[in-house]
Amino acid sequence: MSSYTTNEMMSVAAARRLPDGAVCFVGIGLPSTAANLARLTHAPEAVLIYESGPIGAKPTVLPLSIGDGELAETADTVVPTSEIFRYWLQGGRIDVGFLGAAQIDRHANLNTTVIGPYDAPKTRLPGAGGAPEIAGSAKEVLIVMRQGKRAFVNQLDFVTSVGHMDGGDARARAGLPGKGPVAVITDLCIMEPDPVSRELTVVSIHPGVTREQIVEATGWPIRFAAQVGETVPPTTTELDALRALEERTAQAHGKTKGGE
Amino acid sequence: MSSYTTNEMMSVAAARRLPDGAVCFVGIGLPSTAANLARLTHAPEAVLIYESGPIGAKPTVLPLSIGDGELAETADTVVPTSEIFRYWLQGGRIDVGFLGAAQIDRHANLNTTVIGPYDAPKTRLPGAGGAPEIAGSAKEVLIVMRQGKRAFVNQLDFVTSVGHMDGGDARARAGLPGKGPVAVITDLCIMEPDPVSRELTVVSIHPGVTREQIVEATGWPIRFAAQVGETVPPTTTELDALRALEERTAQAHGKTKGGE
Amino acid sequence: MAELCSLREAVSQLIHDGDTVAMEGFTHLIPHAAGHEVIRQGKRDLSLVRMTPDLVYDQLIGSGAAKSLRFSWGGNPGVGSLHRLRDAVEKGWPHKLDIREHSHADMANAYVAGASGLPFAVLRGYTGSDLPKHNDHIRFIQCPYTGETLATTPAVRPDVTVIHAQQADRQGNVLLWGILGVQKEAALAAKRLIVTVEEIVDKLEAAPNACILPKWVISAVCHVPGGAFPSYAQGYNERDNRFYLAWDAISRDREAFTAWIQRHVRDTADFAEFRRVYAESSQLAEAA
Amino acid sequence: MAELCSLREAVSQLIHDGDTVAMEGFTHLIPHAAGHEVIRQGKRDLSLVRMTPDLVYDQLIGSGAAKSLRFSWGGNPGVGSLHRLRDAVEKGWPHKLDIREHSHADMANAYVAGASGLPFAVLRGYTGSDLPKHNDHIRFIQCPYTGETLATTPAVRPDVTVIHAQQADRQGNVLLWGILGVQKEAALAAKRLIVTVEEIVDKLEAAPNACILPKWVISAVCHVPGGAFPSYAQGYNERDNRFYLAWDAISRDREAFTAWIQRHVRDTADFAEFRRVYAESSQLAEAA
Repeated sequence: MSSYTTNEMMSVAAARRLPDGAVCFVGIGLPSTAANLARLTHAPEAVLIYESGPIGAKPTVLPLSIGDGELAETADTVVPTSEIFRYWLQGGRIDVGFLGAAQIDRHANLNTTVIGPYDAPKTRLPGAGGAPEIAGSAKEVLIVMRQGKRAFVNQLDFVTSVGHMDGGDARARAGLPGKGPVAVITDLCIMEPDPVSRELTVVSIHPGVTREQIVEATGWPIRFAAQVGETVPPTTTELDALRALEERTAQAHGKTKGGE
Repeated sequence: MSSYTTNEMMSVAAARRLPDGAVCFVGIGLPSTAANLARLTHAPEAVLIYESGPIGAKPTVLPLSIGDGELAETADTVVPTSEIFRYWLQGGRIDVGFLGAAQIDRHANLNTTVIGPYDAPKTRLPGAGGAPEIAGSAKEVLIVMRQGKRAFVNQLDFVTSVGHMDGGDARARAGLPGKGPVAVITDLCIMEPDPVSRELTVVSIHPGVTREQIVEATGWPIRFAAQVGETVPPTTTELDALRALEERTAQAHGKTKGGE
Repeated sequence: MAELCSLREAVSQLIHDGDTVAMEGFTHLIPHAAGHEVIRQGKRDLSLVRMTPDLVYDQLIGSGAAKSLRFSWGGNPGVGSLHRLRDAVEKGWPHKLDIREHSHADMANAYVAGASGLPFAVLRGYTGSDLPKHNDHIRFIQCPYTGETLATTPAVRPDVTVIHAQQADRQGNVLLWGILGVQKEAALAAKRLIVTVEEIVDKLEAAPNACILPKWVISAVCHVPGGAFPSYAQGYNERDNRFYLAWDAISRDREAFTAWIQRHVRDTADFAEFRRVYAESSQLAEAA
Repeated sequence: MAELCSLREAVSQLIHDGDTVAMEGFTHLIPHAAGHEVIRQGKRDLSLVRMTPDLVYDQLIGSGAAKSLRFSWGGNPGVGSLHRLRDAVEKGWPHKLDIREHSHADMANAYVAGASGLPFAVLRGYTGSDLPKHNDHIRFIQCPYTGETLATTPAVRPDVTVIHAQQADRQGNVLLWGILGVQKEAALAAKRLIVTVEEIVDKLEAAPNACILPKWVISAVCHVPGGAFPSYAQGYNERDNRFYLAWDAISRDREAFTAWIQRHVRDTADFAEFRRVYAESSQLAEAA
């Protein structure tokens, strides 16, 4: 029996990837949890930017929406949303874009638009939001999402935001300014793009998870790195910070957690 | 003997053309004097916008520069200069652009760039500033300048900002959004563009000025309207307001008046 | 020039069937009261625009007021899907909804272009995305200096923009603060502008460089305290997160939705009555 | 990340011969102290950019620091001509100055494009003007939707931008207010950013939505009280209009100008010493 949940492992592992002092464009939901956990643990100087306008937000509870008052009140300043996308993201000021998605493929391309055909959708998802340009312009991208066959698919129904396109140097050839996804953190493992093919490759497996579980939860024949490590389990400090954050959040918002 | 100067007549006549409630983009110098005189007399609801950023400036003394603190302190708000040109001028929010110039031609095109050839100038003037786009985008344009042969020329050395281009419907054909210059107010008279040819035509002569003086002070064969009126001399109210304004300004700034 | 009037008058006189309408608000200051009044007055065939259509657009769409939607993210923030939007897109209920889908960066730039009197905006966007394949309004041009390929999008120029703000003075000048979203741009891009406000004050105590909309860009100012509910107005009230959760259940079912709109919007005289009726029904629901 | 250091260090380490440099300020908050330090350190071949080159650029040009100038209005505000700029353009003294002339609307958009990471800006401008005939950087494109012709201009992307602001906190976050000009855009368009400030405070007491430049976009913050003199810093000091008038006489004559620069700038250690020397010489001038 582990003393933490797989979701907790995921949030902690994702948080660890945010360097202290990094300027981070934060998506709502799991990315926001991870980015704030990082800020409350090893990365107190991380600068969190939300697309609604807050720059340098330091929320004490997780925002339920991308425009919670808490974000504005704790920020260094709040600028118009148009400025966020123009001067700060497109202007090349973002070190890390922190994203989630409904679907991902082996090259870390993302779908948040539609399941099924676009014109006759099986499920209509919320849509692009800020993701296409975060994926393009942030210096690098971190992705956090739960792993499963419906999410980690062989073929995306729709490419909303690019990862490494069809792999190799496709991204650079397309003239995209940022490096693209550098890691995908799930509830089972951590993947990184292969340095040459840019195909996602498992580099670290969370404690207690088997290779078979990862294979089973992936819609393509997932590759494992030559050296696969075991993810360091959450430390007490990390776990305490995460649980305190989620408890404060639950008290502030009622039963719900920060969502999409 | 008149009890007012020709410059005072000019400022008063120019001020009268600004309708109450009009949103006015104000050039520094003579236009600023006229616009503020209007605001202090018949047009208390005129909204003065300066290119440095103040919207709704209500200075008690004339600004010496386009960015005097007085403008910011008395404004409804102050926005970035980039916003002034983008959202307010180009966005079509300006009723009246109030301009001066070094040279003007018969179609009210303006030169503020250079006397002589551009690459070997006889006199280098300050340049375009906001004028080309004010002349293009303001719903209408008022021009105020002292009349003389070196200023009212047959051929501009350089077209900085358009009036009615080469006349007729040239402006509309060029796709310019605004109506262009609707009046030129000088120290001698008031001119308006002919409704068809758009050539400047004297419509009102200031008291005590002769047609010969106007002809002599114009570098092209100036036309007079079929009905030429006499400009109403400055009223006591107008003159008192103008003199009080200039006295307050002189006290605040020393000997100098608001310049270019 | 801003006229202080009731929201009923403003919507009646300024929003016409077939108009392009933007009701903006980025989680903060969402003009819910105005959205309800549009439903109450039975406006039809609206071309809706909004970066983040949320509950109020779900209500407009479910009520049959919308012909089309230009947007970049349509969800119930913090909860999940917009069921009325999905039902319209997936099943064409209550009728077909034409959607034109962009990204946030695109929409933000499109509002900036609208406010700037330009017909289009240029952005670094969409490379590798499928969105341009399904939206022929997203196009590409070459930079005349570097030859780089950049995306373009048509400016948003609404017939009417509606926003909610914290304060207006008695002349109709409006002040807003906190999360500003794209409201200023949406306001200045529009032909007509309706602003609902929390409070009318004698004088706006605005900081230098505050976000002010002068009275002469506003068509109507309407005093509607709490008019952003269940969204919030910083300094005045808080977001009602329970409403967003409750909406998920209400909006999942066509009949439940229709009954809710009838009782809470169509059968109420104004937003104040809606708030009373909603308070009663939600107390009953909690007691049950 | 902002380093708090002396202006001498900042100019020495961050401005190199041959750099493209923008020192912005729209009458308000003009970074005169930084301009003097550039002259004092004998920087050469600078490509200067500024909407409204005024006295400080006149001094830089007359001192031979500038190779070229991109601008939209070059004058002594409220007084008349910039004689050093004119002498450089008309007579090539102290050497030829390449000028690239735009309009204010163009330059403002060019800074916005620079801050936005775009290679060019689009504007409704220049129709019928002779400026594009003498500046091949001004070009025209067709709107991909309406076919309208619109002007374009290359983005401004300075190697270094220098601005003066009211306050910084001890971490190096900067706050400015009042007339903002294009300073924020110029700051964010630059590769390196130097900010001189009136005051260093423990905590910025900024209004919501105030104009703040966070420390991580700034290369160096230098405490230079009165560093905008003879321009002004709202809330701290007033514009010295007499200096602008006096400059007209000083700058008309090459020898008078050169002697003035030698005595007031090259022979002084820093801006504080310049202020003392200038106060003495202007008292003598008034007494004479």
